[in-house]
Amino acid sequence: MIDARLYLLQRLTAIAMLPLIATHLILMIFAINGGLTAEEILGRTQGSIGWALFYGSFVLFAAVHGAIGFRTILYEWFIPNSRVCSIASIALLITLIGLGLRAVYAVTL
Amino acid sequence: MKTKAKHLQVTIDRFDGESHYQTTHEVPTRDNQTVLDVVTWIQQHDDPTLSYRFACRVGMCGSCAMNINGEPKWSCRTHVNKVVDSGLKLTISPLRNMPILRDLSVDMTQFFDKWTQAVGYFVPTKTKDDPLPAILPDSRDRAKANQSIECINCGICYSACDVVAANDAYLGPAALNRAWTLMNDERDGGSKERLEAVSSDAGCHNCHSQHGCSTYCPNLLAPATSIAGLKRQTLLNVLPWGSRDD
Amino acid sequence: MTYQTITTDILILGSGGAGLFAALHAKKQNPNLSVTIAVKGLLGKCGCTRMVQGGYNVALAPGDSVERHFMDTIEGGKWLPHQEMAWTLCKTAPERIRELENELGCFFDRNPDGSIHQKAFAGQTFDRTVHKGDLTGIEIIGRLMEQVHARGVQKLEEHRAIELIRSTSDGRIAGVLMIDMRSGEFIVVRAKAVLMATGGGPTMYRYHTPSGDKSMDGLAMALRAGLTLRDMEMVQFHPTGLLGGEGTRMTGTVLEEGLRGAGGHLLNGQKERFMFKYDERGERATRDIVSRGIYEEMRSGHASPLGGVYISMGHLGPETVAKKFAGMVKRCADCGFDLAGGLVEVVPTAHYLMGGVIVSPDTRTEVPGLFVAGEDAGGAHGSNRLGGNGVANSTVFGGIAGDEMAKEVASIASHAELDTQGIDRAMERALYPLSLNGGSIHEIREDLLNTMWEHVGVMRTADALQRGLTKIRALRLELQSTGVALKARSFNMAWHEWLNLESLIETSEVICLSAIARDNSRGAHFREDFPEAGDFESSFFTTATLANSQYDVGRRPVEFTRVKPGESLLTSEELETEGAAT
Amino acid sequence: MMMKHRSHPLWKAFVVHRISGLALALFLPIHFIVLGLALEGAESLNSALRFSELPFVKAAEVFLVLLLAVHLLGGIRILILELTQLSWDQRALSRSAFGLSVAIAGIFLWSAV
Ligand SMILES: Cc1cc2nc3c(=O)[nH]c(=O)nc-3n(C[C@H](O)[C@H](O)[C@H](O)COP(=O)(O)OP(=O)(O)OC[C@H]3O[C@@H](n4cnc5c(N)ncnc54)[C@H](O)[C@@H]3O)c2cc1C
Ligand code: HEM
Ligand code: SF4
Ligand code: F3S
Ligand code: FES
Repeated sequence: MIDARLYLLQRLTAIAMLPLIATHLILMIFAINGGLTAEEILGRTQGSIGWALFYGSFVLFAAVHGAIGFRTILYEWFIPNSRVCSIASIALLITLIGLGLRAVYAVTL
Repeated sequence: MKTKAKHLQVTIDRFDGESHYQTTHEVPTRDNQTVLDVVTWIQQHDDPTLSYRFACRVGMCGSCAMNINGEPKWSCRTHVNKVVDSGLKLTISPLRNMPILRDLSVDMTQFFDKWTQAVGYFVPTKTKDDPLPAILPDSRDRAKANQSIECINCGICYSACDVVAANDAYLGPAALNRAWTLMNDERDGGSKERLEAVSSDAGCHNCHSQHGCSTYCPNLLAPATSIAGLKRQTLLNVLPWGSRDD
Repeated sequence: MTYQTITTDILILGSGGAGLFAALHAKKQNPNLSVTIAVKGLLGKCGCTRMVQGGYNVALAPGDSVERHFMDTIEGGKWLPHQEMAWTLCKTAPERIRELENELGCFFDRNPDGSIHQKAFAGQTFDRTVHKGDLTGIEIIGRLMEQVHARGVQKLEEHRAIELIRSTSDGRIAGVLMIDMRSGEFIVVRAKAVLMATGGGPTMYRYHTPSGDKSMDGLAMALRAGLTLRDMEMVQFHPTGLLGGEGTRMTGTVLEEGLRGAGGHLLNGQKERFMFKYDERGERATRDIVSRGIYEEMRSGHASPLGGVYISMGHLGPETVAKKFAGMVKRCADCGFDLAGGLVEVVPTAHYLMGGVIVSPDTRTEVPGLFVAGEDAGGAHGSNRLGGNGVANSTVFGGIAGDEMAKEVASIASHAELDTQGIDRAMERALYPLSLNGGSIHEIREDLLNTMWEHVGVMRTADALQRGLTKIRALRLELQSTGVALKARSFNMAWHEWLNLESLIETSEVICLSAIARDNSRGAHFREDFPEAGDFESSFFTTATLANSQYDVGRRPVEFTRVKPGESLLTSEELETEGAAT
Repeated sequence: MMMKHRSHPLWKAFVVHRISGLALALFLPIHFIVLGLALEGAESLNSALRFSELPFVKAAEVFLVLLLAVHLLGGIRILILELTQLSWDQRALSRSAFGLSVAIAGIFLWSAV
């Protein structure tokens, strides 16, 4: 099912996400203190190229990482057919990238 | 003594070539009694149609493994006292992940085919005309290879692994463990083919570190650790700056 | 009756050290040959080679020599070994070890300086036993097996050979009849050359070490095919088999020799040490002497509760023992015994059959095209096998057989004609128990095992042997009138148990007759009524053949082709240095 | 069939890692849609965020943080096994990873109310 290349990609994206998610988690804990408003979120992020890159790369990594993982799970637990699984995971990949980049665009630009 | 003889309540998952069913048996207990002794007693005294496999009876040949109360174990070295509770109940079924031939005998063909597929055999760099190589017993590679070497091909790890269950092609812990042993063997010349084999889409990267293999290996080997080693080695092989894992 | 036919160039029976080595050598000589291995269990997962613990004797270290190994073998065998066989064994062993290590990847233990480690094994003048921890056999068979799997050898697993089929015209081997134990169907494998390497296996004793698949089928087939066996009275007992009581397959399995070597004590039922009564070396005396010592204690009413003696290691410090003999201690613990600190009951246990088919040193037999190697072949060990000479024997001669068979089939244009009547008779014989009403085969087995143990065991007398013989013959009749209740042929363990017993009874009779024929005591064979070894110069070995449903037992003089009793191949200086490797 | 071969801690750790990863992968699109609402102006994002003030949505969020933490820390455990030569006890690691994740989710809960 998984070969060295896909594996490498999945592990690399996991490593790349480590600081991103850690930051995100911490941010959420502090930002959420007392509730979130759109203004707060947008005030922090809008117009910042830094945050655009931060969340943009996060989206790409998460999409690739998640899609590969999804493909494996689909194969092992639901449909043991690599073609079907690949197609489904590519669909997930595209959805995640599409919606994700749109969200990044929305909150940062 | 005789009047109050205790009996084990044994349930066995059976397969007669066509249908699956269960049989139950009452087996007299003895002080010294392994699960292999229990199935032997049943076959000899209660139900001659029962089929099982053994050879060495001391944990060396790896032919007698079966699921005992749901866990894969070697039957010849599993004392009944260690697996039954006060209810004296014992459930026995064949190993998982291998086609059942009859009752407790499974077909290990694929298991060994994968062994070969993983290049789980030595590729020589010397011949019998060369002197025996001097190898320091404490050298790093030697010690590492030694850790994973004492495998009896019993298939217990293979049977404990849910990835094998889910993915027919997966080479499985035993073959990969052997591949890793050979990767650390400085005398071997097959690492290129072997790395390729274990990097394929049937290879080591399918392992999700479930650790069923290391949990159940009767020889206390750790295939999970070996497979992790292979994963590292294959990455170093793919990465431009990588070479040898040390 | 029908059978399926398979055709191959070379057929090998058995997948121990001999069988697997033969396959690899034959394939190496000519990769295009079709080589088939038929085996009673799974390939490489049955037989005794896998169970080798001690290791492999080979003269490698400075100070040791082929001559020294040879002299130890001859003297250990009390001048009975076939000297050319023994010489071939000792001379080829170094090459085999290099092959195992360099070509097949065996991972033998090393000394701190990187050279190969060789340990001491009783009865030898030099530390020459190569090993991998105490699991040498697993290492050897594991490596051989994976090579065989990788080399395109045809496999017939769970196929039991039941008859050697010779051509009616020229007596050449034509093939082997076997039962596919899974389907229960008959199969004839036609071959231009056949190697029989089914590993003997004296499992007809109440206490025995060999694997459960071994039941002397090979030697029983050899007798029926008209071959001559030798040294059949020579059954080696290992002094310390585990005693677990009735009804457990643990009983009889080996507790390793090293325990005694390391200073383990043997205690009788009164918990007293006794071995010094029998030998000044105490527990460290050779296998035969310790076995007899234990037997004597048991017989004179000093037995432990289960009827043996105790081995005690605790005085060496339980932690030390647990560390030094980790495998053994774990094995005992798994089965409920505390070897490191407690007392474990032991008993002498039938371990190895020195006797076997008469072959030449190139493994050929009287039947053209039929080769025999490993424990099935007699001669190399004479009256006693040195610890560590067993795997050496099976791998050395297995390899030779592979080479010889590859050469042989190159010159053979077509397969020999099958003796179809012979096949029919053999199938009829095999099916016979299924035609009778079912009875208790199990009891017959128990009877046989007890008879052999009591009358043809560690210590023998003419009377006891005679009683044993009568009993064995009665058991043969009893077996012939006891059938197998389960009639379905597929996966019928009861049927195969019957067939096992048949082979065991036939060969037991031969062992008994040969023991009667030897009126002296040599090595493993001890006659209380003839305790002396007899004159070495006029040493003879016993022979046995089957003719007209009768066993003919005879004697032939040993030929001292390399060294005569009283002489040695070693110089007097060499003789003085009892050697240890570094 | 008896499934006792799955009763050891590292098998459970595997399932937890898998379920958390899967849940994250399936939740992410929703998360992105919510954030994408910013495109329609701060108001609609606000209304979505107000929705997230509901207690059960809050609970779900805490759960998500738990998932993220579990997956992250479990992932680190796996990366340690696979990419390093540290032979740390995997059972102990997985126990600590789980404990730490619960703590993180707790802190998040505490800061959210
Ligand atoms: C517990 C134990 C420990 C030992 N330790 C040592 C040691 O330390 N050093 C040493 O040198 N020797 C040792 N020996 C002896 C050594 O194992 C044997 O001498 C040697 O391995 C025999 O090899 P083989 O190839 O002839 O037979 P085996 O390895 O016994 O193989 C025989 C094969 O023939 C098959 N077979 C049997 N009947 C049939 C049939 N009818 N049809 C088809 N196949 C059949 C069997 O299934 C098996 O595969 C030990 C033996 C035992 C039992
Ligand atoms: C830094 C953060 C993360 C790390 C360290 C991480 C690590 C890992 C690792 C090591 C695996 C492989 C597990 C295996 O093969 O057994 C994995 C699998 C997976 N991850 Fe992540 N991951 C992270 C974030 C994410 C995110 C954000 C998602 C959601 C999209 C995700 C979804 C998945 C999925 C679906 C799998 C497959 C699980 C399986 O096959 O069992 N991961 N992760
Ligand atoms: S690794 Fe362990 S469990 Fe797996 S086959 Fe080898 S001995 Fe058996
Ligand atoms: S059980 Fe299977 S998933 Fe990996 S760690 Fe062992 S091979
Ligand atoms: S019978 Fe050989 S391992 Fe159990």
